[in-house]
Amino acid sequence: MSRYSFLSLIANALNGQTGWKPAWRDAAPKPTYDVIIVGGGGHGLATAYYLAKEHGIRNIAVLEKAHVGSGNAGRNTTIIRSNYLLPGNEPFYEWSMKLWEGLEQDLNYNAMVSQRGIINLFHSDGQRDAYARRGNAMRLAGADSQLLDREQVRALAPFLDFDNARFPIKGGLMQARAGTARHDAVVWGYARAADRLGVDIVQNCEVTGFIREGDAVVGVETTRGAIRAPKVGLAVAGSTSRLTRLLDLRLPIESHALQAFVSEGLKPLVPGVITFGMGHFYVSQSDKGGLVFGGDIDGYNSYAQRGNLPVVEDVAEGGMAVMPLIGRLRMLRAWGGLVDMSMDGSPIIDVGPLPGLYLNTAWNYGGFKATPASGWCFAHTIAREEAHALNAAFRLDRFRTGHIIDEKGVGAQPNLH
Amino acid sequence: MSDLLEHIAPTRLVPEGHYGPEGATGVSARAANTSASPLAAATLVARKGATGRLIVACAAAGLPLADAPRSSGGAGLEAVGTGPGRWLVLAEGMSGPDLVARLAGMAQGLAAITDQSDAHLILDICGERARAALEKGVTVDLEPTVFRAGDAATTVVSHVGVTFWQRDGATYRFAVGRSFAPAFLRWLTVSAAEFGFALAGTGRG
Amino acid sequence: MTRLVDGGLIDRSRTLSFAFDGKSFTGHPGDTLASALLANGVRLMGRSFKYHRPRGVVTAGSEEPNALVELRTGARREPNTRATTVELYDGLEAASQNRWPSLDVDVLSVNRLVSPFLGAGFYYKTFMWPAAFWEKLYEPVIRRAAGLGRAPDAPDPDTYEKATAFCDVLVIGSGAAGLAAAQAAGRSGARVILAEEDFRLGGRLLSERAVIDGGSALDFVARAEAELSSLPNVRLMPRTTVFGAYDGSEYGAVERVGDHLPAPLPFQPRQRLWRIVAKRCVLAAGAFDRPIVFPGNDRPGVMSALALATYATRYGAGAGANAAVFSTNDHAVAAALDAAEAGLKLDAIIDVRPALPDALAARAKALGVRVITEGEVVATSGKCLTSITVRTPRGSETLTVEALGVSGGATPNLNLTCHLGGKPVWREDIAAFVPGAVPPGMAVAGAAAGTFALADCLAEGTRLGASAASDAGFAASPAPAPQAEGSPTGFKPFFHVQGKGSAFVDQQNDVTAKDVALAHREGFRAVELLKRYTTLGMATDQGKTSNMAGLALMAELTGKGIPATGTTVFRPPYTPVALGVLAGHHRGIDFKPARPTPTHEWALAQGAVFVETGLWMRAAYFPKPGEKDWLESVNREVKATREAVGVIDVSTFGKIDLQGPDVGVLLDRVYINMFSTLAVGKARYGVMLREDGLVMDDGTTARLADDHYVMTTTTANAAKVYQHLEFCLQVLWPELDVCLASVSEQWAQIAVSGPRSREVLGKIVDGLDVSNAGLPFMGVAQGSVMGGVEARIFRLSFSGELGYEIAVPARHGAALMQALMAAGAPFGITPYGVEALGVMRIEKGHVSGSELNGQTCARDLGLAKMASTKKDYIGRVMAGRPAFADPDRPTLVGFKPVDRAARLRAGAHFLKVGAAATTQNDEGYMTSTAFSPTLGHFIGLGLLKRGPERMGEKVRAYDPVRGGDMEVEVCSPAFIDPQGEKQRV
Amino acid sequence: MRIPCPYCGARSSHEFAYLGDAAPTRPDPSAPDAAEAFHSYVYERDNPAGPMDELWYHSAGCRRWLKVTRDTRTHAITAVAFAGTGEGGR
Repeated sequence: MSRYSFLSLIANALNGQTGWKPAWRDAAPKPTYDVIIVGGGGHGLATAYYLAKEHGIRNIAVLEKAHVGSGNAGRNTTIIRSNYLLPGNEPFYEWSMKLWEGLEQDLNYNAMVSQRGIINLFHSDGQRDAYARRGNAMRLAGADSQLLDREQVRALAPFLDFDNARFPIKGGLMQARAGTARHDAVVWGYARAADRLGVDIVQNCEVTGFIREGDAVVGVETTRGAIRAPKVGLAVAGSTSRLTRLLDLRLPIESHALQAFVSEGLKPLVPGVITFGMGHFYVSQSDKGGLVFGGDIDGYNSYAQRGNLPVVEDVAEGGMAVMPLIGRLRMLRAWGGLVDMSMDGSPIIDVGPLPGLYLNTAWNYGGFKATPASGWCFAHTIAREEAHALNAAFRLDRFRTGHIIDEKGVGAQPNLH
Repeated sequence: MSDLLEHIAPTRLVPEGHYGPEGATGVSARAANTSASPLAAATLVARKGATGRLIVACAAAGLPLADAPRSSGGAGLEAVGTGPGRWLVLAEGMSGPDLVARLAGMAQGLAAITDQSDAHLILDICGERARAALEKGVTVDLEPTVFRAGDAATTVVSHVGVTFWQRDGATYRFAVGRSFAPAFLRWLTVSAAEFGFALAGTGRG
Repeated sequence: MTRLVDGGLIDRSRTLSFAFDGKSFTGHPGDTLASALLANGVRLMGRSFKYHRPRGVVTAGSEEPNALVELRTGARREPNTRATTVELYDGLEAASQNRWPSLDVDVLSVNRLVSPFLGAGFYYKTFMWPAAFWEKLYEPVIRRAAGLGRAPDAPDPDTYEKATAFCDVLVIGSGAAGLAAAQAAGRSGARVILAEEDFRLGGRLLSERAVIDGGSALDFVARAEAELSSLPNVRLMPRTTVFGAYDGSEYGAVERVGDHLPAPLPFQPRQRLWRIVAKRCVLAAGAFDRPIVFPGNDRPGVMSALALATYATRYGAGAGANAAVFSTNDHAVAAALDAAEAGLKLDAIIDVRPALPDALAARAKALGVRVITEGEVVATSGKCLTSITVRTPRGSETLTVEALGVSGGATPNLNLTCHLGGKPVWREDIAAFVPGAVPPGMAVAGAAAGTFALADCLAEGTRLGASAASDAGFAASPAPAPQAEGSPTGFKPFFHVQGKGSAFVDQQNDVTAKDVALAHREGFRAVELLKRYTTLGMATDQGKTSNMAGLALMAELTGKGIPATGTTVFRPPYTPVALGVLAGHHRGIDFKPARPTPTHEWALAQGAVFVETGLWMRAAYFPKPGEKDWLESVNREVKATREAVGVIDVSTFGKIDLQGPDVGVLLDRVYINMFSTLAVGKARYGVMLREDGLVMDDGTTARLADDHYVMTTTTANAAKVYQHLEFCLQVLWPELDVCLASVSEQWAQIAVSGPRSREVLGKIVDGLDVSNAGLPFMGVAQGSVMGGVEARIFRLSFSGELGYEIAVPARHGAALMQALMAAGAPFGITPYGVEALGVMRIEKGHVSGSELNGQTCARDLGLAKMASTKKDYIGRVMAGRPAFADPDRPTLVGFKPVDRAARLRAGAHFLKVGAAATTQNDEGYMTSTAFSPTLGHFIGLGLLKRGPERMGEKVRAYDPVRGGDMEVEVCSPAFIDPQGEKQRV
Repeated sequence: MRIPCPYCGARSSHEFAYLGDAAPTRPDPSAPDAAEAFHSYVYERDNPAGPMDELWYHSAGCRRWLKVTRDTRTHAITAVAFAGTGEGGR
């Protein structure tokens, strides 16, 4: 399979685009692999890619129930950022940011990483100090952050409501390196790159059970037959509990619906990403011109991949409160993701809890930005049988020991994170 | 936001007056517990397992209670069900402590009674278009065949928690938390203005 | 001008003026912007997204992908508005979009010259060399070229409302099936809402020459409308689009109240959001005319055949001086002939089938319309259409026409049936997807269900309307359905003309048949991948005009057939919805309620500066003339309080009344310390945990009587704590006999603090003993003040000074404040705000919201010693986890700047002096800071690793985001009066 | 989504606060295995795809905690009762 290059582009322009081959093979499953990754979303494909690239393990199957990227990888608001607060999180997300920054060259695929910045607005002295705490924590981890005052925010986003607001804007925490990436392209880029390294991407292959030897997991039953491997990694987001149930495991996660929205296409309006500090609203603008926005999760357990009207209204109210010129712009599409909310709002990347099993879950509503580092760390964890320092805090037993990573401080209630 | 409210501070009650097109008054509202005419209020909460006995005791004392979202009157009191074994009781021409004492006499130790005479703005809303205005915020079915005289609801209207009940065919009485009353009146004013809205009892602007 | 001589549902007696791209035109009431433009001979209405190709209107409905305009100007500019749904009004101004410098001459149309490069997925393969160029050069250029219309320049000046309606039967769509359903349900007495997207009821009946019950279709519509209007149980809602079906039989709809006017009427909103709760729903949303993909199919002048007919019959507008129709089905042929009868110059019908039914052939002949059978349009020409090339087995020919109506058959409009996860199913006999599983309570009638013949639509509507009413509990009398003559419904499945040249599948997004082939070639074959890779179906029409053809083309390529290839799932909204209407009243200052304290007006009169505290508005400080900044005011307030006496409204605290024999037991279980042993007439500070062992809230709780306590919570957690207590009482321990009542609104509470506070209090109480013996520290007195106002007096202190909190019924709050001010005047009593309150509590080392942030346990805050070991309480077990006892956990201490002139800032992180600034070396952070006028320098509270062991140590307070980096000294968090003597005097 | 409150009648879900799975019950804090039992109670969830008993609090209505049986795949509600007592009132 050829690399994408000037030459290949010109050649195909001249031949009516007839020279392209499938971006990745539609592989049929083999009976055994060295590693099985369940889940053909961004995290699963990235894991396979880094296992192959960084750890030399190439006999890998990525098993996907439908087609690649058919879950949350294609149902998010495409934001990438590393503006986390707690020491368990921030170095991991900053590593993800660094991987994003080199992703296109690494994958030979344009994932449209666009570092146009994120601004978290604050509206009180207390919020300012909390964001200062966060901004300083980011600097400690080597990330960039700036605390903007009201006038600096106004210079960047003059369309915000500075005059008639219920909660006046006092400033914002900005991460200039944050931004967005084209979510589907991330999936396709990893799929294509993993495929080039020999990874089998098996689509329309649903895992229906696990093959056990004693305690150990040694393979999976699928709709396309049994597949064995000494290592089985799960990267299936909101479907995690459905699989771990087959192993009699109860995890500290709940599946919830998260809605997101896009407006009709517009000429450039919003620079980067803006989040409202007193309501549930954040917004960016896609390369195609649509305002991509979202808010809070619907707030109850759900596997339905859809939400309800009160949350739509809540998001619109937040939007109108902070950006009242959007009143006549229209919401074009809404979608619902099936997110794996955890009890402390932070992820799990860990060995176990059974021999041969590896967990990558609990991404809450923030899995997209984590995609590269999640894959990178999960690959390390699978290959070396132990967590990398970057994901050392994301262990499953933290709930037992009390080393919880609760950015919001709301406690063991997933719908509040 | 609306031009109607532009010059009214969001922390103040919308002043009494006429809002909307001249000449029309499709909706009227009047604050019922003004400083001039106080209205005592108290919550009556049945003690554990005592709801049935409390209802019997109060009925015997002249106040029928329904363990349902209904209002009922008797002995000069007006009781509204707000939850299982819970009522909001109103009394005209009585002080809060007097009402509490009165209810304590009736309840005979079967209930906790708490003075709430200062906790609410009590607002009577009526008029030919009252329902049309209210449906812009009330998410309970107000159709007269469904929500009948005496029916009550505790719900949220335009982000404000309220208890309201239909006193008779024409009037809805709303109890709105004191600090939320300005926000409630702002919503009501913009919602009723298209029909012509007469507001009374909230003081001059 | 292509206005037809007569006819149409327009009021020719009145003329409306409007402007498009600055040019003036006229139309009539009843016109849409699109029909008026066509009637004025304007065919070029827009430019496509990617190649900026010239485009004309292709539909007459809300599914329009091409004729998008910027409607109105300035703050009311509405980008991407479909000209097909805009009712014409006098003075309307619209502009084309996504073109420069003009619609006619668009520089970016050069994009189509490089279109060989710009195939589907082109972006993903390029712009990577050199790496830095993507963001600096390529992306900004792409962004500027992309997008459609421009957002308005200013906040939306119009208002919006949100309303809720309830009904037994919601009928969506008012065509033949919808009207029949509404009649049947309405006659039963059921509450019916009939929602119609258009500004007129009737649907397709407004455009067709059908005979119903022996009269014209228009007569039927008029009679039905009259009857429904007369029924008190029926609500007709024209200009109302049901955009979403949600759980619990809730439907979202938008009523366009004022969009047909230059501006909304006074006191009326622009639009109104309806949440419609319907026991049953009959969806009668009709069908879309299915496009055929053929080379040159995007030229202005090429449109849906039914749209072509609608413009002629309903609007009296010719889409061109002459027209032809390219069809696969009887319905389109009949509609075209209707248009010809209405005066459209219809030159030819080109049908892919070998013959038309006799009746249609005869009508065509009578109207002088040429019929070309087995014909396919294989090419078009002209910037706006001038001619088409037709291929038949008998040869090719070119026809000179200005308009071409195209119909590939009907695609049922089943969008809403999918919103709760239902998947459409393929019906081979009509070659269309029809509703599969539908939302609970919904039935689908008419063309939306794949029922196309008029008589069948009427019958089905009647039947489903009646059964919906009867399911909702109403006896629907079995009235006969309206009768209509049979209409031919013959068709041939046909999606795609093979041929050279760009054949567009998604017109707005410029996705061609070649792009679909490329997606197939590269493996993007699943429908969802096809969509995402090519952007097919992602335009503002949400795929209504493109999905079916795209699917058919992919099915051709895979050879799997359409049902096996799949369908895309429709999600809300059915058509795009303005964000303003979804927000309604809640914007600007009305975004959330603003809660005033009982003394708000008084504070305002004192010149207070207010601050948002959650929903509350609280006085932050009370500036005096001559004070140069807030700090000077706050310093004065603190000093006055510490040296004499100050007052503050603390009514915002949550207050909960607890009565019953088991209150003490409950409190022992929710607080870490004991309350059952609290004496009557005493108050105690308590800390409550979440079950995970972290601190949830704190506050004082007083015992008023043996079985009566009153609890205070923090302002922020008032509702949360009440909910928590109800959880304890209803779920955890339902055996406990405790009654709760929130009294937060009932009581105004004012704190009076400072060494002179007792003297001030003494002047307003009605004979209460407030001496140190009569009302000791943490004592509670009940009585009256100000000559008969009921009061509760708590001797508490947040400031550390001698202090009291006086609670009176809320209506007396302002009077109490005034009485205190008057009584305190001789002592220089000073009102203070939350800023000074914050300073004083930091001086005392009391924790507050910045420390109670949900991430701290009692031990972190130095409160562990309060925890009782004699009982269980919520959070006790989990607080025993190893991490909570880790001596390295950051723990509360105080801080002073080593350079006493330096300013401390909350949010700074602590590092050992000399340690590198890394996450590994992070030792905690500053939670709260204040300038202490008492000490004359800044002070801070913070959480520091092993803090209490490090008294006197200097650490680095690292605050790069504010340019701060200084040494601070660790000290006790109690900066003043550490033994708490002042509050006990 | 509308929740049929046994006291108030059917109301929009936005009047309610959600807690989650109603199955876990607070363990005996004095039991020898209390630490492990509380870990399970506070953190571990079945998270079923299908019918689930869950706790909702009618915060804007009657302030009762409800046990709602709801299918997490379809959001269909099949049963509602007051939590705790199982009976109709206090």
